[in-house]
Amino acid sequence: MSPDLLSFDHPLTRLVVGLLCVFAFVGLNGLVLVWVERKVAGHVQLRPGPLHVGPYGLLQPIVDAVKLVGKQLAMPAGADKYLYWAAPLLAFAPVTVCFLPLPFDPDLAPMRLNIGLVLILAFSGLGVLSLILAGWGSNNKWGLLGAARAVAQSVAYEVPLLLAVMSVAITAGSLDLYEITGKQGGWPWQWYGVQNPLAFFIFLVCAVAETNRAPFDLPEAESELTAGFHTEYSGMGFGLFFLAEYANMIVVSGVAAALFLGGWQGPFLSGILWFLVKVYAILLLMIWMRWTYPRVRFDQLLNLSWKWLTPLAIIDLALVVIIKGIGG
Amino acid sequence: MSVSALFEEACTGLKSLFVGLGITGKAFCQPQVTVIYPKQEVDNLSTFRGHVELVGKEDDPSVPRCVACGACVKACPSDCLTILCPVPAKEGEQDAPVAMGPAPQKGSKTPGAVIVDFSLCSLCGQCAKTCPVDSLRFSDNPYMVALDRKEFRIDLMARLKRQAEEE
Amino acid sequence: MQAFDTAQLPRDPSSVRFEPGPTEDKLILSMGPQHPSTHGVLRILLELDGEYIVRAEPVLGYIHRMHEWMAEQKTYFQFMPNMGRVDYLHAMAWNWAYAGAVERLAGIEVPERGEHIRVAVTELNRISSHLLWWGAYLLDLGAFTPIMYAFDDREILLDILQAVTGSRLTYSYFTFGGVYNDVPDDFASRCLAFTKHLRSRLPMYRDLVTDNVILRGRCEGIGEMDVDLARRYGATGPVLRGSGAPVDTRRAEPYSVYGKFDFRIPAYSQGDAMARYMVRMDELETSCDIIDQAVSNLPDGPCSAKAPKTLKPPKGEACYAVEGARGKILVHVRSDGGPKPYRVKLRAPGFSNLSVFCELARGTLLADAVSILGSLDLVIPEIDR
Amino acid sequence: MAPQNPSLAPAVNTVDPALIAQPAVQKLVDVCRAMSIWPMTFGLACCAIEMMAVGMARFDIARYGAEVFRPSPRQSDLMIVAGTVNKKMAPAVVRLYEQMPAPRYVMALGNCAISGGPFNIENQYNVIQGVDTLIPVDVYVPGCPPRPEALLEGLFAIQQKMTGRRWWQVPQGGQS
Repeated sequence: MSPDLLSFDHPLTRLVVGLLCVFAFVGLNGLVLVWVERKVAGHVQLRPGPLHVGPYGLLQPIVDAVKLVGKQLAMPAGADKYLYWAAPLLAFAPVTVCFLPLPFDPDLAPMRLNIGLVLILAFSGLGVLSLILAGWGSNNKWGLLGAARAVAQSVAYEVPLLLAVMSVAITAGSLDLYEITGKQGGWPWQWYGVQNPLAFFIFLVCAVAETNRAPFDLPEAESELTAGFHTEYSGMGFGLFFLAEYANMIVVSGVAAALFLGGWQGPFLSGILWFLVKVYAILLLMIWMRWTYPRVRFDQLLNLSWKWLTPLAIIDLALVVIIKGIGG
Repeated sequence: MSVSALFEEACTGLKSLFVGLGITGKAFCQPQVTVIYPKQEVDNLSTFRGHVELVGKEDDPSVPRCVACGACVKACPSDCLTILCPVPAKEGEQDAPVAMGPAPQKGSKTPGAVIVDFSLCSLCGQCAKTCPVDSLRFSDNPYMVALDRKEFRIDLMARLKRQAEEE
Repeated sequence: MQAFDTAQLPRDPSSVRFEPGPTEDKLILSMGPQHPSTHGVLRILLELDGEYIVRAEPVLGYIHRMHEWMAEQKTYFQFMPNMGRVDYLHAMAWNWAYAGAVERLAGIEVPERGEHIRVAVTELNRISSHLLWWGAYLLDLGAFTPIMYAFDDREILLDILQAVTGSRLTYSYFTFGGVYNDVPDDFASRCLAFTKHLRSRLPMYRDLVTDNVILRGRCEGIGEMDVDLARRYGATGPVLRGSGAPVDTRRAEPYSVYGKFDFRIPAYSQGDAMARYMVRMDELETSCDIIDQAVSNLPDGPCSAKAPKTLKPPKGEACYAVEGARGKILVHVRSDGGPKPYRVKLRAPGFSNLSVFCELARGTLLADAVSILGSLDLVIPEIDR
Repeated sequence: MAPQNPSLAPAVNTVDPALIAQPAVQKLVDVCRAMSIWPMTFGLACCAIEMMAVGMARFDIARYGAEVFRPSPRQSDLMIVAGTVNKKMAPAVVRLYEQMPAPRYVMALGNCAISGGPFNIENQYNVIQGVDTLIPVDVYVPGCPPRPEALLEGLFAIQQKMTGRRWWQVPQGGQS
């Protein structure tokens, strides 16, 4: 073993340490987010939410996690064994990779890539594969319908999402998340989200749809498909899907914060704190939306993407290119 | 539909979404309506009907007013009440142990046992309404739970005695 | 691909009659009896092409509770508590329909105060039913918060009704000749305070839900039904009024003291889920108006006429129709002169309203079927009886 | 009641052996399970409305971590049988119970689920006389329908059954 490998400067070491940190970060944030979600839901609905398990119900997500681990794992008869068990793992694995290029702080870079943005988009696109496998592998009609919805939804929303991201990348002239963040300033008017609100809006809508959150939670639409693609998953199988959903939310919020809200930079005291504050602000917005709106219908969801968001994103992109061309 | 009308519609739609967010956001800041149950309780429990119970006499609260007429048993739609009285002994059987029979029994003016099977009851109040001496009323015992369904056969005489002792 | 072999279907006795269609690649989906949006234990067999519904067929009987049979086993009084359980959301209307039929049969007059109390509690109960429907419908459409707000208001109402009847849900408050017990002194003031409170909440409901673009997208033009179709299936209540016919038993064949009150019968002509939604939202206001009028001049006197302890109505039969929250409730009692009814027939509005569903759901998406089913406002125990 | 036809057979109850059979760990896991009981969305009749009410703002079962009503039996821990079970529904109830992963708990809510309630009259032909003839019931909550607080008490009773102690104080009134 070369001494190089043990030093912190070696990329492989950084990667392993980074991955471990990411796992810890994802787990912790998942737990916190579950608590935040249930608390916000409670307060929106004029009730306290989790309250008695631990102070302010803080232990609630931990208790839930332990319970889920302790549940019997059931596999339905006729399910495809490999696909059935691969799906939850596949849901979780790419998300952790997505965390690596996220620009938490200039000094805190587990993996600094000049194509970080592409990596995130590629791996988050992989997430839908797990939904298909889960829906197909569990030999359940509701699951199958959920999987079919997931595919159509993912395809429809990837397009405007990419276009919105592209407009920012063109403005910044880079695909490196650190560079894009660095091009923005600490003050709100220096953020791309303020300079290009249309792209930010499109990105937010697509982000909600990409993470299958209400009002776009069609693959698991509770009142229509009982639980959609994860109908048959019990115990930790379900828990992993649950965790992956929250991890996905953090990723898209992190990307949104980096691309549109100036990342770690703030008017004062730049650093990771600002990044987390912005991420949590977007997360709160997503949670808030979930507890306000009804669910859209499937064809409306596709119409929204193909008839509104995609053309708008193209127009936005064209404008950005023109302005960039004029400006220099 | 013209493009401008389409955009107008989209704008009203978007506005309605923001209005919705505003309402839930406002609710977020409002005081909660929850009654923190084991610590607090709702203030109108006294009007809630629990299972039926016996009413004691004015002078002796441990003895029910019941005259063992059996009217409530007959009125009950789901046969949840049982009133047992000593059966008057037949000729020549005076020494036999006293048997219990369903009310009414000749010569018996007080019940030997009053049992309600709460798990059959629909809380309709027909028994209380029929009672000629107003010996039945609804209890305020709404938090009953049990690990065995046999526990819902409640001995009302014992309950009355316990209540009388507590007072 | 092979043609679909019917013999491969599980031979569940309850699904035997549902034969799959002639074409292949159709999905037969059994929605229920445990499904979050069938509101209880209704089961709907769906034949799907993709997510489009080719055929829908409700399967009933999962909560058949023998109400009509029980009526023949019990005395007139003893059957009363059953009425609170036929349709637990609008128990008062069923109470009233049965009490009214027996009163008509036995010739019992109800005192004026009793009638006013009956009107007030029935309308309160109607509001609670509509509020619950509103919340549950939005739950079907995926919004979680409105039902909480609806229940907040409903709890106030349940407190009022609990003070009167001692129960929160399955009331057996009516007796032959009036009501079980008189209302407490503060009943009128609490009712008036509640109607005032509800009227102040309605704008919030409108802003949060009715005007919401997503809800409109889910409801407008969904499950369109014209008056003809509604009439052919015998649909009543808000379902019929949502198709444009302002028919309401309270107005069409006024019973009790409804003739004295001034109220509006809301009707919308679009015939879609949104129209049915709007009818119910407007009925909240209508009920508020009626309650205001009923309790603001509550007559003095007895709340109940003296009825004999054992009721033996003369031979004959009688019908009594009441407007329930879901439509026209009709109870038909036939007496053979004995202490028990010879036959009691319950006409449940939900049964007819559900029948329309097969027709409305055909060709729609699965999500629309959920929306249509919700907009019909079904209570399954009432349908199965 | 002896089952009259094969589709009304009682449920099969199997439990996997614990992975770590240490008493201390078991105890901890039990407490965690007790604090995170997810009920199934399974409303049968009248009592289902009170089951909904207990999730609403005034009573808020969420305070005990039990507001996650899962529509899929695979993800739920507690089956609240809220209403009358009749002969047509009985196979479905058994099936749903068997689909729930262990450890699973059943609460019979309301008189109908406990014994058939007001519908359990002589010679009746359709109502199951107590859901405990079909599936093992952990706690019975009587009433027609029970108050939402009674359902919370039922939840506490299940927690007590799982962990051996009552976690919350005993309410002041209503216990006469």
